[in-house]
Amino acid sequence: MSKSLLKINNIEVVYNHVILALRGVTLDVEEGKVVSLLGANGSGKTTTLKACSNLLHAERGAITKGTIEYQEKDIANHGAFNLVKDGVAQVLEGRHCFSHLTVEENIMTGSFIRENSKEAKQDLERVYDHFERIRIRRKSLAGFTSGGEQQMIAMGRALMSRPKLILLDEPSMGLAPQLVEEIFAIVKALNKEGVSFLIAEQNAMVALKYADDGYIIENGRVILKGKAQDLLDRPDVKEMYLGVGKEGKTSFRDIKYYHRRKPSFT
Amino acid sequence: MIYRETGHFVTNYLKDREIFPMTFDKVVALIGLLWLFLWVPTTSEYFLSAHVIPILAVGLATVGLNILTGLTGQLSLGTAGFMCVGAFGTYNLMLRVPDYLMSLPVALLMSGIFAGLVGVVFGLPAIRIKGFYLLVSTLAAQYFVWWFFNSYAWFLNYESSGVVAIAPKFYDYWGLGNFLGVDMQGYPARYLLALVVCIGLSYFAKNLLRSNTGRNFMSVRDRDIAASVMGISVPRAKLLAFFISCFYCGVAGGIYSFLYIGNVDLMIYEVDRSFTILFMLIIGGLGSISGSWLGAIFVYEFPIVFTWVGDFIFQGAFNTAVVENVSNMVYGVFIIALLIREPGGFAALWATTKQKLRMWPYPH
Amino acid sequence: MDWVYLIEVLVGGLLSGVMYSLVAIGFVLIYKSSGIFNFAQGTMLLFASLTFVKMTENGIGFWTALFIAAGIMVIFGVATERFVIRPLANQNLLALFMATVGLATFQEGFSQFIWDSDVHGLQMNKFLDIGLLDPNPIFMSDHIPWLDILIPQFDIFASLVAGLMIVVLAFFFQKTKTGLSLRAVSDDHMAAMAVGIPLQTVWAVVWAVTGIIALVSGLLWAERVSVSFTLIEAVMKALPVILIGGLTSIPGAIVGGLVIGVGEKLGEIYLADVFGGQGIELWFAYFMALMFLVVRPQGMFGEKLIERV
Amino acid sequence: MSDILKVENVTLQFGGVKAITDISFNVKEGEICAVIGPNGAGKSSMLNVINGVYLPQVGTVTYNGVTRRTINPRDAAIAGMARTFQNIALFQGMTVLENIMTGRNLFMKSTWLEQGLNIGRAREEERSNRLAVEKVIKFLQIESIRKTPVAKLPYGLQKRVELGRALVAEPKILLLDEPMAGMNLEEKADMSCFILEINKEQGITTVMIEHDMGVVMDISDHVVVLDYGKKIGDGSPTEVMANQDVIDAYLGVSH
Amino acid sequence: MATIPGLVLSHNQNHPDSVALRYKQLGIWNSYSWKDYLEETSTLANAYKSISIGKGTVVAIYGNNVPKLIFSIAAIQTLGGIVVPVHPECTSVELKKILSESKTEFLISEDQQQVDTYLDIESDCPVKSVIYLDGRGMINYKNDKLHSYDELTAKAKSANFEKEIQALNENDTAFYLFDEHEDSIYKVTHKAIIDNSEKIISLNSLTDKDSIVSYLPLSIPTNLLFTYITSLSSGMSFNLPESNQTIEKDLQEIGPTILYAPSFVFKHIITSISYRIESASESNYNRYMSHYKMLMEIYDKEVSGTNSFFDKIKKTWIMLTTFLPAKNVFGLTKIKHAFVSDGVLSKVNFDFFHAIGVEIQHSFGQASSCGCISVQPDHSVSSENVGSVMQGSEIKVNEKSEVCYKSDCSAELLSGKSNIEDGWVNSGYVGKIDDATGNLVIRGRSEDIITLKSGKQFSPESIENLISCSPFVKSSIIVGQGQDSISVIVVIDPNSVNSWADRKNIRYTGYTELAAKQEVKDLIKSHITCVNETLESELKVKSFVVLHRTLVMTQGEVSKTMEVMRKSIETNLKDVHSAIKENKNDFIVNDIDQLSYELSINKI
Repeated sequence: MSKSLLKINNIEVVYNHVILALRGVTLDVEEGKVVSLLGANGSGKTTTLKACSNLLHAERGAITKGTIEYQEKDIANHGAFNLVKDGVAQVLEGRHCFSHLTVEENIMTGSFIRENSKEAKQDLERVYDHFERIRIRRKSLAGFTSGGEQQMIAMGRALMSRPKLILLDEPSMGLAPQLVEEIFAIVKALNKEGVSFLIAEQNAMVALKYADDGYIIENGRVILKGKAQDLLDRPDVKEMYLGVGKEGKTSFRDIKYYHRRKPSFT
Repeated sequence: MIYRETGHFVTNYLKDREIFPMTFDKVVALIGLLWLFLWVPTTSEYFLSAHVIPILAVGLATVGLNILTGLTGQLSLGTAGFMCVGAFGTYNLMLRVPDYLMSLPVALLMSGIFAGLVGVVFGLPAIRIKGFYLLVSTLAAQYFVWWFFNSYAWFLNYESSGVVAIAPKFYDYWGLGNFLGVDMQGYPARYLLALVVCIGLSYFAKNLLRSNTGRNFMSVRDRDIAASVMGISVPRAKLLAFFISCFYCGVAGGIYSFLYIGNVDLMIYEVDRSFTILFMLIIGGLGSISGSWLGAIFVYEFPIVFTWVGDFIFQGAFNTAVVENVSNMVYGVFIIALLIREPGGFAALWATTKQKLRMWPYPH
Repeated sequence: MDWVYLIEVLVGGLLSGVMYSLVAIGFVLIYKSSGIFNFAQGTMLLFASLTFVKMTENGIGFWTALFIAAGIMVIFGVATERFVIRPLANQNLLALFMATVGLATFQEGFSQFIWDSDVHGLQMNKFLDIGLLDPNPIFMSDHIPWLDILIPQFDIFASLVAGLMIVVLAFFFQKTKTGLSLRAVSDDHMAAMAVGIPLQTVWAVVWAVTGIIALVSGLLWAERVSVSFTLIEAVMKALPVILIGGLTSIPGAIVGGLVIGVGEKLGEIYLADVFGGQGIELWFAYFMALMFLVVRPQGMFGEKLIERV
Repeated sequence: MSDILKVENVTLQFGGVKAITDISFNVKEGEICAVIGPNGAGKSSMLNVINGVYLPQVGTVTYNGVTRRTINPRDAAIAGMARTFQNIALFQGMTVLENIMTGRNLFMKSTWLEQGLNIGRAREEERSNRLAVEKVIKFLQIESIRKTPVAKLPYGLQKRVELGRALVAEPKILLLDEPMAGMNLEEKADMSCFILEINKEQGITTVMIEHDMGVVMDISDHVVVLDYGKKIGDGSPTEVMANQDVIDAYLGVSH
Repeated sequence: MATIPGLVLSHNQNHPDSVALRYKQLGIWNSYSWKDYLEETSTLANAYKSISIGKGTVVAIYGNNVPKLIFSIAAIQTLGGIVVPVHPECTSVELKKILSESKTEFLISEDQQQVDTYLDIESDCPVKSVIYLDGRGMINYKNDKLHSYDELTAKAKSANFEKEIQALNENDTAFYLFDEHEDSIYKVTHKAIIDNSEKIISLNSLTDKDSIVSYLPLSIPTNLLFTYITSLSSGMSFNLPESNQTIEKDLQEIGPTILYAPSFVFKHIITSISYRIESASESNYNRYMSHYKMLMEIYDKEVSGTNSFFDKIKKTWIMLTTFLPAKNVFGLTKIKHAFVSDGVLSKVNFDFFHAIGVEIQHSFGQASSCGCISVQPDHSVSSENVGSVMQGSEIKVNEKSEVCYKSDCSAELLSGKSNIEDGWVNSGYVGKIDDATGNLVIRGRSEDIITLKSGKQFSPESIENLISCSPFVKSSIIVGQGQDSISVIVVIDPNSVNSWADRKNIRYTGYTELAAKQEVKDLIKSHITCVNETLESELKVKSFVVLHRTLVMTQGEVSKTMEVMRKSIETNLKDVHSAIKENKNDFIVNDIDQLSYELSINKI
């Protein structure tokens, strides 16, 4: 078993002192692995990632129980800045590019924590090598780039801090199916270079295809974990997350409205 | 835990939207209401005049501001200006309309309507301008109104000192005082008038809040585009909010000048007062009528109690300026602390407490 | 209409507009970086200049006093970030606004508590031997024969200081790493944090810088009006300026200040009679801003909001 | 069946950037029309043009036989258009019940004075409209959360509440902006059921933006494909799936 | 006249305006007075008459408790028809059995779910007509037999059926009741079931001022007796919740004075209390726990009559600050009688409910005894027995220690092997009669009796009850047939164990991993060890398995009242059973979801 990079122990997260977003999430990312975290919107994927990268408090959230360890150090109150320094970079859901900065300035903000500016130049080249699409747009304002390009900018920006672990939130969101494949291919390539990934995704099919391990989260609780391939093979996962029923795919037209109605007290 | 909800069920939709759905609450509210009237003989004129009546006045203005800012989301710093319109309106109505046609309660309501109309004029830009930018409009109202009454001496009946005392005959109420044998200029009578107006208007505001108008206001506050897509006329909602809110402020101004101070003085309607009332609103909690009253009581009483306690402890070892400065400091820190702890103000604190008691002893 | 007189009015307006701009810049910096509408700007002016004046009154030299006052303002800014802004981060805008009003109340009490509530005069020419601080105005006709107008020397001085400050700020924010991070922060807080920009540090820097701006503008204002409670009202003067300029734009704050400055002067001369009353400057700036915003609701340089739904 | 909605040559720009270029399509009365395409293709903008949130520079929208270039959102609502939003636009400060009640605002005729005094017509309207709202609540099976503030609800339920708010206005046409985005399969299944029922049993024409091709194929009668603000496909689901342009621009080879 | 329509008629004469039925719909509680009740049933009867439902016609009422179905019962019986209540969640196999055996001619179903289940088996047991209340989702259904209720009743006019009702014979069959455990159907006459309810009413002095909430389907025989029939006999209000998701809230709103529930509902309350308090803040948790301890100590003293005045004050204080609010949260404030029908609550839970003033009364009965043969009186303090036999009945224990009874309120089997031996009805349960008190003690079902290798016989249910009393255990299954010792399969309760694990800061993902945690096993182990102390040496549990999932109703692993169904469990989880038999330590289960799980057997 390879070394554990990130270890989330049973965390509970509450927003605004009231809204319970996570009620017990436990998760491991081993070094050099791609881990997918699957679930619907609002199930707690983003919250889990933000808890890891110490961005929760910016949304008035707080970890009320449990711990998060990165390289065997408790990082629950480490500060986002120090985390980036230690090699955890997050790519936010919806990319969050600095729209008034140019593409290159955007990527350079990722090197903020670095002292050596020469290295930063080299890294910039490396980023462009991975994301050829954005090299040609380096001088344009990030606000005017397309969704796929923004995703690449955001990922490139994260790469600039030379991270060991990238927390990637919903990379496929709103992208055409073929662009999604392209993004994930880059993830795989980066992974070969030794970067570990924790990816939050709704698109279970793609996410599991490219991942080593998978976790399924529902209502703020991890309900299933396993090797990605095992999860893909599980009939219940197939039915619930991949939309493939026992007798092939079930048509949405044939679904009955009462199918989820629960009998009393169960 | 005092909530005994078991066995409380509603059998029609109107019961479901009652202000006090529980019988227990109804009884408490009723007793409270009666006490507000029956308590008068047991208190002193001083207490009524220095504490209760001014709180009623500023509280009413807070409720008014709540309709505009809390409910409709239109930030306003013109409250004192609109109160000023109310005060001057009342004065001029009483002064210039023949006595047999005019009486203080009528003048209060009519000047409220004046203030409302002024509010609508200054609310017009709100159709285009949003958020902090709207401060410009309400502050313009504040300064313009103030300047206007300052510049045109007619409104002050050419009183050179800038302050006019209110003639005793204004408290005549068509001779009601003589008829009942009560001194209508006395503070108990003033208190009762203010109280009736405040209760009535609070009830009106509460009704608005839980009706279609209130929901329209809130939808404009929360998501104006969605509101317009639902078919709500956003400009109309905003202007209506300005009218109602400024109506309240106008009445409050009338009460402040006529029932509390006893003269019409421009100096008390400066922009500082707008801030004070905004404080009352924020501390009380946006969107809650009872919160507005709590906020008004707190903000009004805080410096008084602070000074009183300071005097009591230090026996006047410090001069008033020092006490006032320290009071300001403590007050500022308190506000920041409250906003950090509970940005929803007293109303939110009360709501969480109530919810906790309801589920007691369980957390949820 | 005498066009020379008009020029005099215009120049006078521009120069006094600079004073508004100065206060407005502090406002904009904070709003841009953290979305906070900082009402405490006025009391910061009071606190800074009062601190300075009390020190000079107690015999501390000009530069030393200036340096210490700046230091105190930096500490004050950092403390504000730590104890007020940070715990309130991402709270709704109104709550943040009210917190700064609370901060203003505190500061008002605090500065008058540790110093005093008296009115102090500030005469900088006692300390600085610069010709421009001469209270006498310049007769422009001495230099340009056909331009027969009067310009207060101090206003020129103030403009120069303001210009200098703007240049320094522009350099600071455009060319330094901190500047890049500030721009990143003002674009997107969350993303800035995610790439490791220490948000709190940036905020602290902004509040500290604002403190220094408050000191400089406080001294300039104080020179004109005196150091007293009335300084707080500078904030009410700056309000229409930033709203015209468009909350997030420093150029907007500058241009807005000039526009208001000129407009006010013109209004005073040409409109006061129409309204038959004195003191229309009380509300005239607001009316100008209002008219302007009705046409362009996002302010002069503010970004047009396309609401994504 | 006749066309209830005709979009003709609509072009929409934001400060020089073209969001929609010369798009035309028709929606037949009683059908479910799906609009698909990658993010930034102009789908939401299209809906916004239809119900007047955005004003197009060129082109007309014919709804119910009336042709205009621009319409005010409120007039659109009065004419029977209701919609939901991509990023839930519920009124966060209100409960589920209040949110859905706002959908009935066009049915409330009493004045604010009556409402403030809580008399007569105002009371009766609160009662009768609540009844209409309750029927929708029952339809969407959200009885257990009617008094919950919407901000506290999970995402899937918020989407459902938003649908309820649109539905309670008794619209002729329902514009749904990504009603199933970010839902798990169960939630999608629920939502598909509701949409189908609304369409088939209540006969409300539905225009829906959706990403999930599975859902689109299964429940829609008609698909319009947009890419970079242009229409690249229009037809029945099977036709569109076979369209080479659509495959190249959107679906890719892997699907 | 003791017929069900007759009762409606007499209530209409005695107190026409008092509330007969209250139901929550569209957010508010609506009610029917007895007058309305009669009106509704008469109109309905007229409608049903038009589709030729008449004397002896068998009509299935298939759905949750909604007013239209409730009225249908009396309406059909007015016409002399026989009603078969069917559980809304029943499987198609069950439905087929019920419909074919009872020769049902009409099916009145609630909505699409029921219609779909029927359509699955239509070819096997066709009925004449299916009437559905809610046509939602069925717009495209093309089946001539399907008729909407509204369509049927639209034309129906009210008619006076007084004569017909009075002409009804009380000895006619009113219901066909399906017994899930026995898989057989019983004929129940009007007289039998009404008399039985009268006994309960007089024994507990229930009046028409009481109210009861019926949240379980009437297809459960005990539920039918305790809620529907009892409310009809006594004239109390019969309250129906809005939906299955809102039961707890609706229960609180109504605040009933009578509660009927199978034991699993009380267990649910206990679990609910447990997981709620587990997630409370530390100080609240500790205070609650200490109050709980004090309460139970005082209760023990109360039972033995040694409570001092000080204890009374203390109890008042504890009740005021903790348990009265707690009762309010669960809507139990006004409960005077709480009947438990199947099995008994464990002592701990029984005592707890009594201590907070919810008077639990155990009862015993099945379809064959019209729902009840014995019931505990008010203020009973023993958790073990199910009370003494009701008036007019006799009870004995035969040589196989099976409980047999004679009753004037018993039901006949519709078909199949008779369960009557020498005039005594065999209940199919083993038990004993306490000599001292004459109370009946039920051990369990006779077919479940386990014989150990040593020849020792015992009923697993009594031990299962003890083990399941922990809030952390959802259910348990004793295994031991032909073995040296007893083992138990434990199903942990997800909610309370989750809260507990969160409190203890235990890492886990999902139910399966939680169930496999050593800490959870230790928790269960300590609980079983406690239970063992109360058991005789041969019956001590020697090993246990924590199951990797919960039991599923749709797979028939638990009954509609959440009792374990051994046969299906044995087939579905045969790997677990064989592993226990073979005394393995770790083993693999190939489960019905086609996945395999590793489980282990833990020794005690």
